[in-house]
Amino acid sequence: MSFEPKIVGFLCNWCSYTGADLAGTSRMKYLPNVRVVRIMCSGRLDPTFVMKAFSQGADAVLVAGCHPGDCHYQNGNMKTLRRIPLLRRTLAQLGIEPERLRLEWVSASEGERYQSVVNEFVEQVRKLGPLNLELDPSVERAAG
Amino acid sequence: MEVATPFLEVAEAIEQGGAEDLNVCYQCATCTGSCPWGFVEPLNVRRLIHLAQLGLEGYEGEDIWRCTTCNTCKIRCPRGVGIVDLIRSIRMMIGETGLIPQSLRAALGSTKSEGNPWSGERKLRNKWAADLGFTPFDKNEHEYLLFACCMPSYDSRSRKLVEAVAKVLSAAGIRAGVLGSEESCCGESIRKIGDEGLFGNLAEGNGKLFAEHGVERVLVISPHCYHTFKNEYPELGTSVQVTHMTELMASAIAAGKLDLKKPVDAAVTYHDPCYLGRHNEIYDAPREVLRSIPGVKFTEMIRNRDCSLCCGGGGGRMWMETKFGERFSDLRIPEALGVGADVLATACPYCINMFEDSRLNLNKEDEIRIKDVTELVAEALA
Amino acid sequence: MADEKLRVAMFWGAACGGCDVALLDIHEHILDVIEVADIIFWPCAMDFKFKDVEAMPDEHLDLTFYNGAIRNSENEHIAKLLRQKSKLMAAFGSCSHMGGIPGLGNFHDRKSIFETAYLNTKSTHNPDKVFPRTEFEVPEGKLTLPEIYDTVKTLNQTVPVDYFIPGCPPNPEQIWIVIQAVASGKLPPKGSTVGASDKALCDECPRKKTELKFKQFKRRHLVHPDPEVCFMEQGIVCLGAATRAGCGWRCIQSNMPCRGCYGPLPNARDQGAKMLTAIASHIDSEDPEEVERILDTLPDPAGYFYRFGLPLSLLHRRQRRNA
Amino acid sequence: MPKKIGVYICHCGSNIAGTVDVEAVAEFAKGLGGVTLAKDYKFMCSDPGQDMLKEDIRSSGLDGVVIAACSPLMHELTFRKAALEAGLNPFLVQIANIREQCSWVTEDRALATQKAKALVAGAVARALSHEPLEMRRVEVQPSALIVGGGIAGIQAALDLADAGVQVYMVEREPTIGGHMAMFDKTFPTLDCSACILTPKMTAVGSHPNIQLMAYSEVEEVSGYIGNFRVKVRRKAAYVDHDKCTGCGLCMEKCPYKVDSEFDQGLSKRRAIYVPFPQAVPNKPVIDRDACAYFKKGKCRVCEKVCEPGAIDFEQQDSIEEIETGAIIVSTGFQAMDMTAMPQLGYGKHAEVYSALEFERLNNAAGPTLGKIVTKDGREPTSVAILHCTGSRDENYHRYCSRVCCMYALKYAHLIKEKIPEAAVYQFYIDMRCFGKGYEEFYQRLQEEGVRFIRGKAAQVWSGKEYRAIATDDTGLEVDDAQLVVQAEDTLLGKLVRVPVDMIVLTPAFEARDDAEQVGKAFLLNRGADGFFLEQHPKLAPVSTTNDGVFIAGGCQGPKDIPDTVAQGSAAASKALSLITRREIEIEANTAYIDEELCSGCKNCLDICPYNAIDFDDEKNRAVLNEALCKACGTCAATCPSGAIRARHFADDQIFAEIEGVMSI
Repeated sequence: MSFEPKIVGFLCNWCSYTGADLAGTSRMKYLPNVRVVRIMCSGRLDPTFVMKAFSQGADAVLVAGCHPGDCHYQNGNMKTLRRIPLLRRTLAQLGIEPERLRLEWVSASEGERYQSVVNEFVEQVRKLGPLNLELDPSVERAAG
Repeated sequence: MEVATPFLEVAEAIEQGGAEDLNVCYQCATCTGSCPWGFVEPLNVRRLIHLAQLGLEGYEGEDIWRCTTCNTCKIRCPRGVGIVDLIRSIRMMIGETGLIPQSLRAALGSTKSEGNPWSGERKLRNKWAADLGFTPFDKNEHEYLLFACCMPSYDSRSRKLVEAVAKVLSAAGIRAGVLGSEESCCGESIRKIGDEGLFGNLAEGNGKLFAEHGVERVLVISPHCYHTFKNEYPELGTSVQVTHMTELMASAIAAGKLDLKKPVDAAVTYHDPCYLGRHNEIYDAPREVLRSIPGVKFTEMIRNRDCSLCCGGGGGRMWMETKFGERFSDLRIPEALGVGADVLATACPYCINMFEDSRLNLNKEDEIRIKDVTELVAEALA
Repeated sequence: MADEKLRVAMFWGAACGGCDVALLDIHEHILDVIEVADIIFWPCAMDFKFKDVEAMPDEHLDLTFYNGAIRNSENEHIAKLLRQKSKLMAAFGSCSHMGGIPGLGNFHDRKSIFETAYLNTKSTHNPDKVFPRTEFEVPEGKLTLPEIYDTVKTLNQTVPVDYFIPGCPPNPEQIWIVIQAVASGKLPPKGSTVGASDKALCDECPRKKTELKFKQFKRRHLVHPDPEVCFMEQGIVCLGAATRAGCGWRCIQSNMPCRGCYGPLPNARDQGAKMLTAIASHIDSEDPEEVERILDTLPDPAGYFYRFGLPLSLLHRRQRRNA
Repeated sequence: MPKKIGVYICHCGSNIAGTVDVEAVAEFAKGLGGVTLAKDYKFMCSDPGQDMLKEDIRSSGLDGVVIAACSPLMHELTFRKAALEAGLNPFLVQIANIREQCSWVTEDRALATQKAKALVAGAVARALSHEPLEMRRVEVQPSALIVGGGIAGIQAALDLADAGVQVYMVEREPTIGGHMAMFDKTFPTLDCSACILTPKMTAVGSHPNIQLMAYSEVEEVSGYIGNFRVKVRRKAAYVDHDKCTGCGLCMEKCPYKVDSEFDQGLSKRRAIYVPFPQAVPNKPVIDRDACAYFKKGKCRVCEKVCEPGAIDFEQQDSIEEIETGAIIVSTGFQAMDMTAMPQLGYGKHAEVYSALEFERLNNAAGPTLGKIVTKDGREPTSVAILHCTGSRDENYHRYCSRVCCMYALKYAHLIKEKIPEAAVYQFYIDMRCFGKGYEEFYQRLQEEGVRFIRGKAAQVWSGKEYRAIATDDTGLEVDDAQLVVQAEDTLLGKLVRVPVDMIVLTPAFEARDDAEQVGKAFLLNRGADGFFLEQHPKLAPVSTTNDGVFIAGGCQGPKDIPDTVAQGSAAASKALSLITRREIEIEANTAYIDEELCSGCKNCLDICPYNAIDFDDEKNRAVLNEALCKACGTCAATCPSGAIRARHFADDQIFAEIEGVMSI
């Protein structure tokens, strides 16, 4: 059986989540590997969430927000635009290929784009292979 | 009236042959109305598309072979249908049944055996290069590989063009090398004729050659080579940076590397080759070059830039006989004369060939000269 | 009366010894400690044997201060043993709290560390490529060494910990406060962090802050920072905003930026990620290419963000899948 | 006490159940920690579905609910309301979107079911970490701002003002009226545009409840639903409109002329001008770029002739601040620039007109006083009207501009009415006459003798050009003044060339060039076509994702006058329904700064796009102004110490959801 990546998707409520909904109302088919966590703005994307998703076994993380200039909250997406590159650099040092974290701009009217972003990303991650996180689950314990 | 029944298997085969967007055509007929055949023997492009949508026959006649792939219909199509790809796909299907016009069969045969559609011997390919001082391509020495089209090897008019190229490159201090006779036709027209297999072989062979020699940047004189290297070879795994001679000259002039001192006193008009203009949107570079030649009085023809009239030589038409009076190049000469030009400049060996023929046929040898932009630049070099 | 005195242990795992020194840095208060507590086990300061501990009944010790990370099998064995023998277990210092400096080993693994230490450093002469082994036969018998692990763990990742005392090392004043609390029985609920503030270091830092914008990052050793102005505003990465206060801002006073030894704040699961976001959010550009150029001036970001806390972080270590 | 979560898997008829094994998902949910009951049901949003939910909340004492159904953007409010009615805090409801993002987009039943389970697990984990939140109540300012004074804005303004609402109307141009003021007749009834529009314009100008701010632009918008604060730039007119009597003497005497924008450049206006005689307000403004005094420092003729002394060259732009409860954006559209299609010869041949030019040419108050004549004064004997120029075209605009077919018919009628012997050709692809009385109008024009050629016009040449290039001999003779249109008549399968004296193009309706900027100011999303995006294409056509801001008319997409007016009224009614509530509830998921944890690091200060975070220097703490917070959560994602909590999207809640969705 081919490797089915598990991907966590953080979608902003106003553009990307709505765009993903539009893909649905338009009955566009795409691969089911992305599990979406809705956030109000891509600016809400705390890098901790990405670390958390990887630590829970995600093979990749998709972050999608409004196009630059179209942010429902004026410029929240610009904060994400700045955070993702540093996060990717940090992840690379932690042995996680930067390609496993993808930032895309998907507007509310781009159902088709969401479809192709998901399909492409899943295939890309499939090529990268499973992350096989090296993490002893027994060590996760409340820490001070 | 005939009775027709749709035959969707055929429609699907055409779609799969490269006309994926066939079905979005809404039959507005912008294509028919834009087709250069309009002033000769109108070609009903719209009808061809609709026949294809329903998989109906109707391609037995000559119509499907008349298209010059000039791309006018394609760039105006409101639904963005890849009409040229559609024509190619239909031709491919017909080709499989062997119903290719005789003259094209000769071109394909020659290309298969000798690597060029001109029935010329392979060993003669690029023989001109040494005479003009070009050395075999060496990636450490040369900035560009000069890929000069098949024509200069087998056609005396085109030979003059490469002489001009040699002069201009040397004046600009640009180092270009050539490949030998193992190089083959770029295959652009072959693909348009519908021989996808042969095209694939040519592209693969040239691609391998490029790779072996470490070619990264290719300089071309033919817009047809330009088009296929830039837009079709990458799909087949060969990615090189392609520069057309007019682009190279425009930037060399802008950088002050070409000293155009000698006036060329002529009223010049410029014919946009389809594959440089409409297919690749290079409209300004050749005009910038012409405007910087001292003495040149530049005028536009009525049909210019993306409205330019095709010379009639694309899409395999180079090797097909077109009746006298039906040749687009025959229409173009009077148009150039009509705007007072005594030089019709262009930037494509096919166009030059077509126009030179028309000039003779129309008995206009004394009234107009046909020049490649490069040749005019060479003239202006002291 | 001896029986009423607290029975206390102090042990060092993968540590530098600084924590043990810090305990002594409470100076004359050590005498007060003796008043209320018997130090039953403190290998750094007094002579004890593991077997003495093994012989104790369970929960014989009232409190164990464990400093140092879990780096090898001995660290782990003693941690488990002491846990069994102690009523309360406190992680003492950054290493046991979150991995500390030994935790940087999680950017590597045993093999690469050994190769660096025993083979590749310029000062090493080891033509026979001899590496430490857990067992070695000599005529006198079998010699053993603890097994070094690939991954460094925190104490809490090894045994349940009741209290966390952060710091590299913990501030002696804070240590004294903790000891007083233990002595008086006024300890907060188990699981708490003690001897540190719930606010970030900025709360105590007196430097001036006006506006934060990064056009370029600067490395501390290449500049002379203005001692009055926030390091971050001078382009120097300072982890103070993502790090608990309680250290007495010793580094800041020496004109050195905070490096994060007091660990994450109560609501921050991953100290490095939190610092990352605060820094990145203030990069002064909205052009992706310029952002990359600015980030080029910040070498080794993970090293900054996880200098002390990689084992405690969400990802624990560098993933070696593609190593 | 452990939480009790109820999980409901909606079939949505076959929309979900057709692809997702809903029973299996319900069974799976039963096994999740914290889940007290899990059910699947045909239609959760139906009354019986909601009743079941309410009953369960009451009888089982649920303290959290997960509805696995359609998108939360669809029915989250429905289920929150139901929960509230059953006594459960609405924020304890979590939606798992297993329709739009699962059943509708996944073909394989097993994979869809698997994904649905993951999403439900995420929702359950999240519901377990939810905390009750209180909705905030805010007062609504009893006023409305209307941006753009075309027919949409005019209609909305009058509806609202008649209902007693204080209306502010901001119009960029010196007059209201918009595009409709340029038209002569309106299809299909052919009533005179000015006759039906002018009274409404006057009513706006004189209504006691409307403050008209013409020659003004919105500079900045802040605040939130019910309480917007808007800065309006009143552009300097260099005429004191309080003193001006509107006598018009200044315009008569002004010696400088420039092209009239209103007449599409077909006539001239003065440097001091009103765009057209029925303008509202009917007070002139000075065009700085055309005025000799501003350019060269000399002239001041207008000042000399103005008896009331209203001319004021020293006037400056001023900023006025408005507080308003609702905003209606009705900024209109623009017509595409036809020089983009060089094959049609617009801008090159004098007798190729854009639609708006033809409207003016044909208008009784226009440059030719309604005479349809060529630029050199001839009455055309033949006119071609080319449809779909720039519309339905991948190269320009994919959409249909919706009105061109109809006004093209109207033009044909007007030409026939004025020049009965003229031949009128319509080059069309499809005739789209969908409105009331439209198809009948089409038939009427056929009866009037208009010729329909089914084929898009591909090329236009001047007679001179044609003679130079037409090398075939079709017997067609054209003179210099004529134009030739070439198209295929697809019904004949023949190429046709038609010589005409005049050509009218139908430029696509476009989003205005400044739509991006306006969208940003009012926080409106735009569709792929560039027009402002409504909240829902069917059920919320004038609402937007920015609560309290509504859209109407051409700024939302191409539409005709009846639809535009209907939207104007619809937007007014939405605004009115908001304003008359006087007080509204707004989302409670704002950020919260824990003073006990904030260290005063100041990282959050410049992060908030709404300046909702202030700094208390005395306490050395960041302080949140909840009224300004719009809950984006960007501050929480920036705070390095975790002191800012994004309510309802807090770290622990998102963590729980991540753990949930990754659990299988």
